[in-house]
Amino acid sequence: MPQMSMIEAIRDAMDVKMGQDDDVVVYGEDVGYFGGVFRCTHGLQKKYGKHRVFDSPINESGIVGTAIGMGAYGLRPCIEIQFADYIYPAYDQIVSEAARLRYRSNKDFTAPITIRTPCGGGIFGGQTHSQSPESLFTHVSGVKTVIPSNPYDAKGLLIASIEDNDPVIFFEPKRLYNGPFDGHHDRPASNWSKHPLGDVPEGHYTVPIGKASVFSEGKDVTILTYGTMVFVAEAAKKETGIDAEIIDLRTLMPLDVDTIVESVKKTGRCMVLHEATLTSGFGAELSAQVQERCFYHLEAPVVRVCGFDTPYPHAQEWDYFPGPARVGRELKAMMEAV
Amino acid sequence: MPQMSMIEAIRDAMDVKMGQDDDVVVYGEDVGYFGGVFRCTHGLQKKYGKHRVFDSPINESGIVGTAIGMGAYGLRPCIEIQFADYIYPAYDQIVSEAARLRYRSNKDFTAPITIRTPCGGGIFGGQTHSQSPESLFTHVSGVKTVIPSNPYDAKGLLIASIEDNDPVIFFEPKRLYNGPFDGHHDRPASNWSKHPLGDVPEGHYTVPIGKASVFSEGKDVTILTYGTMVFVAEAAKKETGIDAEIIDLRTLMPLDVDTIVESVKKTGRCMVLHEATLTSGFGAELSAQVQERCFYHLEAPVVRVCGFDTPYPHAQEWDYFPGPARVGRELKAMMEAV
Amino acid sequence: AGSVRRPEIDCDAADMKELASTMVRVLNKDGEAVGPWAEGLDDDVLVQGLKNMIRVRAYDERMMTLQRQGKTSFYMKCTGEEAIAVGFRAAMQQGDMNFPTYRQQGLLLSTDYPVVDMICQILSNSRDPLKGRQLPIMYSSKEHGFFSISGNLGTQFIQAVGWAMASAIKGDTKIAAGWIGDGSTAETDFHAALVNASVYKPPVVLNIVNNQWAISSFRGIAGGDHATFAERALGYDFPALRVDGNDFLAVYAASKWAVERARRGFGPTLIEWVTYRVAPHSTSDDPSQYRPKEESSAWPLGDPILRLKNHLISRDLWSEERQTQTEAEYNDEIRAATKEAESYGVMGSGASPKDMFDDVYEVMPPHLREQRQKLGV
Amino acid sequence: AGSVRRPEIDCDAADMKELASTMVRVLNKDGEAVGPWAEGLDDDVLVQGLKNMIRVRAYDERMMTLQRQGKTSFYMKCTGEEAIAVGFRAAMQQGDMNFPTYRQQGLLLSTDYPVVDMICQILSNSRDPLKGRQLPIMYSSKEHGFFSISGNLGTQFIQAVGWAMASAIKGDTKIAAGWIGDGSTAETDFHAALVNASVYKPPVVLNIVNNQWAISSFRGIAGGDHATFAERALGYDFPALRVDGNDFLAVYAASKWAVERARRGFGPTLIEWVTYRVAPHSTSDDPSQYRPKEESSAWPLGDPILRLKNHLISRDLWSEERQTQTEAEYNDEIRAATKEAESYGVMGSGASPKDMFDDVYEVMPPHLREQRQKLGV
Amino acid sequence: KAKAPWKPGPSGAPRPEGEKPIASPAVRKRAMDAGVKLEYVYGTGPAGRITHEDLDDYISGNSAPAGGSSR
Ligand SMILES: Cc1ncc(C[n+]2csc(CCOP(=O)(O)OP(=O)(O)O)c2C)c(N)n1
Ligand SMILES: Cc1ncc(C[n+]2csc(CCOP(=O)(O)OP(=O)(O)O)c2C)c(N)n1
Ligand SMILES: [Mg+2]
Ligand SMILES: [Mg+2]
Ligand SMILES: [Mg+2]
Repeated sequence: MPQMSMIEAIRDAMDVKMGQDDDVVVYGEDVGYFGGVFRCTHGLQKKYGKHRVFDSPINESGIVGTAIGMGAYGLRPCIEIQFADYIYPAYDQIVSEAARLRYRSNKDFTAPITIRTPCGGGIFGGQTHSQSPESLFTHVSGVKTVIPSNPYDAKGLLIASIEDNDPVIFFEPKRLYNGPFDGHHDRPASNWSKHPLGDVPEGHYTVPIGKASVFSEGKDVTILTYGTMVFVAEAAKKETGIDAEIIDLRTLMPLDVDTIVESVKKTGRCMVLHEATLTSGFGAELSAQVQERCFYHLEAPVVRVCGFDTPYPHAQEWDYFPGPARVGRELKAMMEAV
Repeated sequence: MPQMSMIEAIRDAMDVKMGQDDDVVVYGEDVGYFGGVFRCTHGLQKKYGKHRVFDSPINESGIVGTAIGMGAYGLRPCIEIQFADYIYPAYDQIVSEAARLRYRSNKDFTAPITIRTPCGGGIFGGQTHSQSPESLFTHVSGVKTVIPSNPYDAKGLLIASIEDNDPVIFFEPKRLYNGPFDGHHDRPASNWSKHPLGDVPEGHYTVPIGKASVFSEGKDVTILTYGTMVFVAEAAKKETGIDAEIIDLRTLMPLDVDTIVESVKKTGRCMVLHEATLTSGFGAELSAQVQERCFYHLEAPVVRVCGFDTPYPHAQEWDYFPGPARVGRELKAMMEAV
Repeated sequence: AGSVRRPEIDCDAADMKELASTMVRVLNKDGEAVGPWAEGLDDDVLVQGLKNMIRVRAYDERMMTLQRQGKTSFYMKCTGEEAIAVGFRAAMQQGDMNFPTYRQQGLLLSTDYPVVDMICQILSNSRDPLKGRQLPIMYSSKEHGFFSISGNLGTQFIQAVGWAMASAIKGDTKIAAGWIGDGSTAETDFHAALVNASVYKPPVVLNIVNNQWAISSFRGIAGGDHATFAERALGYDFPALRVDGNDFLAVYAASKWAVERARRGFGPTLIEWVTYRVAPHSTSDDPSQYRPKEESSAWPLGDPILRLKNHLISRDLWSEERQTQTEAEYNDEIRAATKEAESYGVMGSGASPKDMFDDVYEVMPPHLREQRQKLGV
Repeated sequence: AGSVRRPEIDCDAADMKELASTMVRVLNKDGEAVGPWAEGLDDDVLVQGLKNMIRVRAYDERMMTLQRQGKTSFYMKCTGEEAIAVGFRAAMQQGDMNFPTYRQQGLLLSTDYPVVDMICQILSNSRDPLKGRQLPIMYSSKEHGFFSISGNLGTQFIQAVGWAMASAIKGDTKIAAGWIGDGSTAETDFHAALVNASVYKPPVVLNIVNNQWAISSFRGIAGGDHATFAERALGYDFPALRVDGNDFLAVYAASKWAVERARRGFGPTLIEWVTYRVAPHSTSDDPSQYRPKEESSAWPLGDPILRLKNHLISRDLWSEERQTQTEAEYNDEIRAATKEAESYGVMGSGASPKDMFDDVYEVMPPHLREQRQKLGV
Repeated sequence: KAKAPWKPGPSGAPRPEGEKPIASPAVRKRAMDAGVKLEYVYGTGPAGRITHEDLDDYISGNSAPAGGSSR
């Protein structure tokens, strides 16, 4: 099986879908000739032509707005917002238009668009190249929110997103583009070519939207997480020796409640882990749901380990980032709770 | 003491501040000559002149963007977004600019602006005149979020917001503009002139940002709520006879954790009640915090009663709205939980 | 009237800049059709246009009555602006797509879209094609080339550009039309539309309906006092026309030009339709608070129905009797349709809470199923 | 050069439209200053301008070295564009405010802002005036008329308009200057700025630095291939100038005109500075992937430093020796400053985690205090 | 003073052998403060949940005895 980085897997997903379906078009800032600042669309314009893969003006509202129009026409745009930090100018088009279109028109019109965007920190990008705004979308009825943590899922989920008839916000944890990252920024980076999840089948396959995966089984505590933090959780598990069950949510909306509930009822403890700012982050929703659904099984409070309620600072990036040390400390503390 | 509607109290707050401080300016769509579609700025242009109270182009991003520039110059703009549903075009200016300015410039520049905007349903306004997007702001580090439920608080909080040196999003529950609303839309509307909270002192006073108020004491269950739902909670309390302690949060960010914790520790039960869409609504944050801080005092799961995860429908408005019947049902159910 | 030249259909934007500053007008003071834009206008289209305008006005009046009777919460009239939507629609073909604002009911009323359905939407009743989910007047009909109206201003101008890009990508000949009000040109998505139209040159006509007012704000608050709105296109390398929107012949002629230009692959056109909002902004509005009463009764630019009627009568294509008769016919049609529509309920009665949960997504996700079940519907 | 007229300072926008399409240039091929824009330029300003440009270039080169040495993660050069920021700053006064992009280091380097502080910001060290919170090069100095740079493109164009509105509201004579790149004119806030500038006519100069590229996208992707960016103002009733941004004399002359116009209350001006991005977009960029190498080595429009130098030498205001000496002086200055700055730490060393929690709000709210305490800092 | 394990009774659904006790955090806290291990407490609530009354019964010795004859 071919070994791919997440960048290659994402590119391959678009390649597969463009090959299968003439209605799939790909565009965004620097996406066409250059192939994207992270190279995710490299080579696609050459292969599919300038009509199907092209550069956009620096106008995020226009990127999404045109995609909605194209979707209404019958295309399936897969568009890129260069950084998730720059999705806000398009927020109105996403919230007021893409998300509402099917509902308000009683299915007369739909917006089957996929919005790819790199998220998360860990590349020393400062406040405006590091954000994780996923909870700003999970609150919006009508959009789906997906965030893969590895090449295999990335390809399968991206194909599923493009095929999905609802708008999907597809977050790509940029720290994982080239390799899994355990949160130890001071150690040598590793590479997807040496990881089993870098095995990516050729051709078409999907990973279903709305299904979490049990990344690592365990019985002491459930860690609900996604994206970059999956590997940080794994590192903390190893370092503390606490037998955590790590659930990679993969899709935040719709959420795979069954997998979560089953695990928490088994372990009786739950940590919610994400890189985004704590307050009103998606962890709040997870914590609320866990206590609603598993209340009588909880042996300790659901703990949230998250980014701090500050902008993502540049020099203090690794203080902000919830790394394995912080996660490990919290894990230990919650195991001591009785 | 003068009796004021919420509209009058809000207007009076601006009047008081404009009279005291030449740096306060007021503008927005239809705000100047006409005095606002809800008449909140009626008469201010006449009193303070076109340079301090004026009409804006229909460009929400520009309304906030110019306010940030004015704030950097040294003014204190108090601006209006005609409906909270139309704040999204300004979302980037709020999130990326107003919220970050003090931090990223190490206090060299600040954005002491107040953004007033009517929120909530109950006026048969359909999907785009009914939204409650507060949790999209509580996730944003650097802005404060305020939402009064009555004329007294509205005036005191608006004055405090204008005086605050940080950007404040000031939500005005439009269903309460003219009178308290218990959620029974089929009964005659009542009027602030007959309500003690319609007693509004003349001149300057503030209600502190960051302090909740215990709207109604009780010992069986704590209801955390704000805005329109305060009176719905009160109605459900009366109708069920359940001795609920109703906390009007008034400020969502920063949150008055102490008042919440004290109450929940006393009652052992907690309902979170808001009109906004459930998933990733501010109720998620409240629920998460309550179980983090009061876990061992909880006799039953924290329950969220919220708007459904759909757009705000027009004809089904009163099915969507979490009225006293639904709140009452949930209250009874949670009192039965053991 | 008649003084503005009519450029070739493939004229370079750079070679017709003055058309953004002048005004295309066909009917002169005596109701005669003059000048280059008067050529090649089909008489049948003009007569049908008059009828459609009469129909629109009958509809507006009737819906106002419904609102006054408390049978709907909300309505918005287009009085005085009828020529624009009706005339533009006459230049379009089946398959083309409009991205309208709330004041373009004329687009739909110029087609065979069932007027009963329109009224049912306004009444949010059991036959409302949008199941009560949308504010009255926010129609949607893909089949009739009428994109779902949004409550958010400006957003759809760029969507029209995207739809047209899609048509071009697929090698299709369908065109899109974007619609926006003078006040809403200030919205940032107006710029998104112009930039993308400039870069990709898709087959789209971008219509600005300049009715001088945006609720209480005069056009100057959108920057349209000394510059024209059509001039906004000058920096974007595609042509603009400025047209008397109360002159049906001018509307139809300019629409034909721009639609044909788009369809033949010569790219976008921006059109500023100069008109006047005679009615209040909506049934929630009271213009006496912000504009002199005389202004609207003076009816700047004249009543488009009267102007077309006089022209057609002067050419013996119409008569006072046909006018009276047509008005009566449409009044009857709309009255009957209203009666039928009311039989399915008024003011939201008949809308089902169950419908509230459908179509948020294509397939209802578990959390919505759970919420619906809990509500017991 | 010299062929474009210089309108009166209060010229009506409508009467100078062609200046949006032509190009103001003062230096001819022989390095002589010609035409109406050449008049009244102070020789001292020109000499100081040359020095400042040399300083900027020395700074850029040195910072690139720092980045290559791994002492900072990121840098952005303005090579070839030095004349614009330096020339514009020369026309401003103390108290005026710039809302710059990341390629306007020349604005700050033309003032007495301590260069050591600039470098400390780039190194995110213990003396970083922004406490390590911002990406390198995102300086801020209120005192020096340099608004905090944002990573989000376009947002500050409208803020500049707001600042200028405030100045007008207070009856002040200070002016604001907005800055934006050619690619970023596509952002919707560009339109917000133009609309608000049009409506309120505040004292602001809106600068578009058209360096032909936006990362990998040629200006055409922003709609600037057939129309000029200056022409964007034509629909907004305020004047635009299009200027050779590599001609320091033209830059200074045009800046003076627009700044004076604003200060005297005649309202905003849009200026398109035509230049060329010689350098890669940033240290994270590799332009060989998207543009021919020859293009940048051909240095379209010429090296602004060389052009000004030759002009000054031809007028005996400068010499090759002074050039060499000045280059050496600034290299020394910057080298020494760098050395000092490095002594406070490199690549974020010296930044304190405690500073992460401060200044999110004026007063730290309880939840942040709690978070900080939990982190133990 | 540990008591013998509980045995399912008629009022609560059976809690399988070896599965963790279920109880509200408030009950857990009381049990903890009283030094009672919930594993040994019989639950009469929904799905065998341990209620405050169950805990009272356990502490006062009224609950099902070891070996579990009927209550
Ligand atoms: C984004 C947004 N902002 C504000 C409003 C409120 N609003 C509704 S209509 C209107 C005026 C629009 O004026 P114009 O564009 O001239 O259209 P007209 O009503 O004259 O047809 C306003 C401000 C809105 N619907 N959406
Ligand atoms: C809102 C937003 N979208 C995208 C980006 C990513 N980005 C940074 S610089 C840049 C190119 C800007 O080009 P231009 O405006 O021409 O300025 P130049 O770099 O040429 O000076 C892009 C796309 C951003 N910073 N902000
Ligand atoms: Mg304030
Ligand atoms: Mg209008
Ligand atoms: Mg550029």
